[in-house]
Amino acid sequence: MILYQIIVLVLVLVMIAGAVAVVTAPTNFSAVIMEGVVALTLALLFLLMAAPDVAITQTVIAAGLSTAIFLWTLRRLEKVERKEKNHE
Amino acid sequence: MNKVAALGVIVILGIFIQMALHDSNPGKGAFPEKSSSLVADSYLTKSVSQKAPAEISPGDTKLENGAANVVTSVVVDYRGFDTLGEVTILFAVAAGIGLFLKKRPHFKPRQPGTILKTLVPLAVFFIFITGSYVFLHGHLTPGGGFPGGAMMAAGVVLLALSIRKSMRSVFFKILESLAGISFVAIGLIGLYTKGSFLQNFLGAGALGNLYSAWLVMILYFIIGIKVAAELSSVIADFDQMEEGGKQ
Amino acid sequence: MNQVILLIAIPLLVAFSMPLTGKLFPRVSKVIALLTLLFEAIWAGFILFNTKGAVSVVIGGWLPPFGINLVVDHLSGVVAFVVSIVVLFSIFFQLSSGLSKKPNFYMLSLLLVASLMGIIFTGDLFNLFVFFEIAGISAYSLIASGKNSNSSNGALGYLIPASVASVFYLVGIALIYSTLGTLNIAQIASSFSSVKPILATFIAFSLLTLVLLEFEIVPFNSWVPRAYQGAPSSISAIFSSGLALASGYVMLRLGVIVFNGGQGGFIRTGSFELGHALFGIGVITVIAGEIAALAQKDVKKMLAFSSVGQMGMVLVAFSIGTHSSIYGGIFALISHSFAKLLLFLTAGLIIMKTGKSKYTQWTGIARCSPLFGVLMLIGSLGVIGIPLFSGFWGKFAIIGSTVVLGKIGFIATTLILAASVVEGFYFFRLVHTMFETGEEKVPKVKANFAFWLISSLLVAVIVALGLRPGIIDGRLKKIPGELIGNAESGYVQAVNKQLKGSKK
Amino acid sequence: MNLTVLLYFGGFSLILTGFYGVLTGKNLIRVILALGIMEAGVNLLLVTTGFKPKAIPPIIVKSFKTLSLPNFADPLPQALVLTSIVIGFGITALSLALIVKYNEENGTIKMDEVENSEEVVE
Repeated sequence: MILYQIIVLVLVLVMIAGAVAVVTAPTNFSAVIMEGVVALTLALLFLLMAAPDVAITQTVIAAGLSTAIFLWTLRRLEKVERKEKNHE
Repeated sequence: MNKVAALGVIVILGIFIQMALHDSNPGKGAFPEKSSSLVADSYLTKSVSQKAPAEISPGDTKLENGAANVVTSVVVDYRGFDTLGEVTILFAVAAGIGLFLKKRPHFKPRQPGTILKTLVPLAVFFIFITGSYVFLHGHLTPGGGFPGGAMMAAGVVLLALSIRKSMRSVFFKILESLAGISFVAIGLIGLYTKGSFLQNFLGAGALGNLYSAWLVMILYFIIGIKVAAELSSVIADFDQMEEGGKQ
Repeated sequence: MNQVILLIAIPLLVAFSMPLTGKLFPRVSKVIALLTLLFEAIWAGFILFNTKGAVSVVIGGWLPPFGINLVVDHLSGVVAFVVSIVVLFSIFFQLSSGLSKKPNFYMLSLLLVASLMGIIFTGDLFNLFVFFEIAGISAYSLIASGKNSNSSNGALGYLIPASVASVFYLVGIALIYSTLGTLNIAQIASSFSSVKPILATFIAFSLLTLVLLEFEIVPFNSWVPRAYQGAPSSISAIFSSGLALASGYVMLRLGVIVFNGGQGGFIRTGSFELGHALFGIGVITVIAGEIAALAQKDVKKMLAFSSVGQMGMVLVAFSIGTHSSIYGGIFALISHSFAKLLLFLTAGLIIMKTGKSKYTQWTGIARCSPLFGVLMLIGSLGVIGIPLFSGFWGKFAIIGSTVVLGKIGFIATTLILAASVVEGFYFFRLVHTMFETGEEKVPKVKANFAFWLISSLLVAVIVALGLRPGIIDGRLKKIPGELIGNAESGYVQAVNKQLKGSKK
Repeated sequence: MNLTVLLYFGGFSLILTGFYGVLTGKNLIRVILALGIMEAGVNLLLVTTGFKPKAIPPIIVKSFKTLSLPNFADPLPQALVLTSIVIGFGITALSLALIVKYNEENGTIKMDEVENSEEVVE
């Protein structure tokens, strides 16, 4: 039981650190990756909290698809920025 | 907003939350000693509208709801109306993106290599099988329509990334539409045969069997298809706008 | 009464089928959408006509605390009817105005009306959240569909605060569930007084943030001007008349029934007088809204800020919480819906035909086409609350109810009268400009049959309500009695009756 | 150590961190990410309301007497969180598409540059 509590404590701390990292990250890309880390940690936490349904959904949707469309958008925006620079 | 001011707002809010959670006044607090839930036990013992049986074991047939996964029974049956709203949200997102984003038709897809061309469809085939397994077994095991549908959508992403062909969102739209119509139609059948919207008109089946909890299974199948189609069509829209940058 | 679910199910069904029909016959699908909205209005009228008192309708066959229920009473019936008419008129205007939109536009308006009906009828807190989200997502997309360069700015400026507010709403739900163990509004209402007071205050604030944001109350209304300006005029009209009405309704429901237990008087949570806070916020909203409207040159923004001021007045009325103030608040909301709808549609048509969005550029428009000037005038009179027009009776009842309150009542009365003067000033400035003779020649503005039909109906309603409020009084007067009962409100009783009548 | 209190603390920390990000963020992508953090925090909070120490997942795999329930976790909050996760994804997808449109219209993904050009009354 002590081990369980320690694991939960560590996960919560990792998650909070990740959240702070998302807010303060230097680039958009690293912020998106940190968001993925937070989502995955949360999924682990859900698994430990006897909520396997939520854990699966969190992994697939919040950690997987969400991060994917963020990266998609970032690439799109970068391309536009690069194009604009070329024009100048 | 100024960083200091924002920090001030956060601190004040934090203090308010701390005071609210550790309120020492008499009354019910946020950390009840005994579980305060009025509803959870009835969900677990399947005794919402009938008396709880003395014992519940897999294989029981006389329960009001035959889903072994209680979360599923809450999502699809007891609170199925929320879930209808939920798929409506994804539908609205897909429709909204289609409404305000301009489509860019002219682009040249890059041709993939042979390895990708042969291996990715195989992988996607397995992803589809897993996804459909997850939502067909939603009433028995963890998972269900949403993650299952999202897995299938992930397969579509993989296809889109590797094959580099413009994705046809028409197919998804039709699938989405059919699934949505059948969801509401099932609700209306419940309304006119049993008296209330989305009511189970198929019986509960045996607890823990694959072919049980008919309504839950059918609805989760529909939800899975609908979520897969909606997410794929959202991704197709994103894919098109991404390609648009290249032209 | 079981059939009330059709108000939500049918637009959803039609919306789901529209990707099919929209691909095959785009024109027909738009007409189908319009017919669905017409059905909504008729059906809501039918429900309202048959309402005798509060009735709870279950969904899925599960009784209230376990399943989700819908509650039909006079309040929800009236609000649903008005909302359905507002959406019908706005979308009819959009469809007939010649600005063609994709089928998706009509699909999203169907989703918007379905979610507004859900917001109005649902008896479950989480379900309310889901419907608020559907309404929000349809609204953001509809705003972004606007042609001007502000539309995505307006949509994002609405999306971000609304999403933050909905996170806090979910915090409120989590705390309510861990404290009381239920999500049913009626059950929460009957046990909310046992929650610890500071916790109760926090819960009330976190739930109300989302509602007040949609209700355009200061300090949560920074989204209003941008969103209204960016959106197509028909959508601005739906916001100001439909969404604001629905969220005002939720405010009344949560405030009077849940946080006050239906006892009447100032809304309170535990020992904290929430009503005083809401009263104060309402007063600030009235002042800020009217001053901002006075400063605006852009007509749509001016109308938006005028809505903000009116909503503040309604909030003041609701927070007082007596019979006559609640009656006055509802009357003011309804008459404001009709008058603002007329103003937005007329202004939208003028902006569309002339391409000029500032009132200073409108010089002489009414010289060429005087009927538009008259329409704007009647709409303005309806909003300001001049006797013989619909807004009067609402303000009259609110002022009448504040008189008994002593000093606070004096502040409220002065404020509402002063706000009316300011409103009168900027509306007459607008109409006066329209009738001035300008140096430039202005093109004649022409409208089609659909517009004349809608506007004449709206004028008829505004004048009829002003001359004879008795038409709707019979039903409106029953509402406060249903909300404020001796021990329990009619709403809570209806749900409890259903529980007792069950076999369990 | 009380696990419930710890999890509440984690949930509220995430919400407040995200809120700080939303308040201070200029870059729209960062604001949406911060919103995602807030949503994650509230999801944790919701699951925590149904959490009991040593709980087992609410799936009936073997028989039990209804008078003495096994220590199941509360299924209702889990069902709500499922809904909430999907809604959060919907909001994210829509806002990203809006950001792309915003970028096309204004040539930037910063919020304040456009905001300054308009009178916004708080």
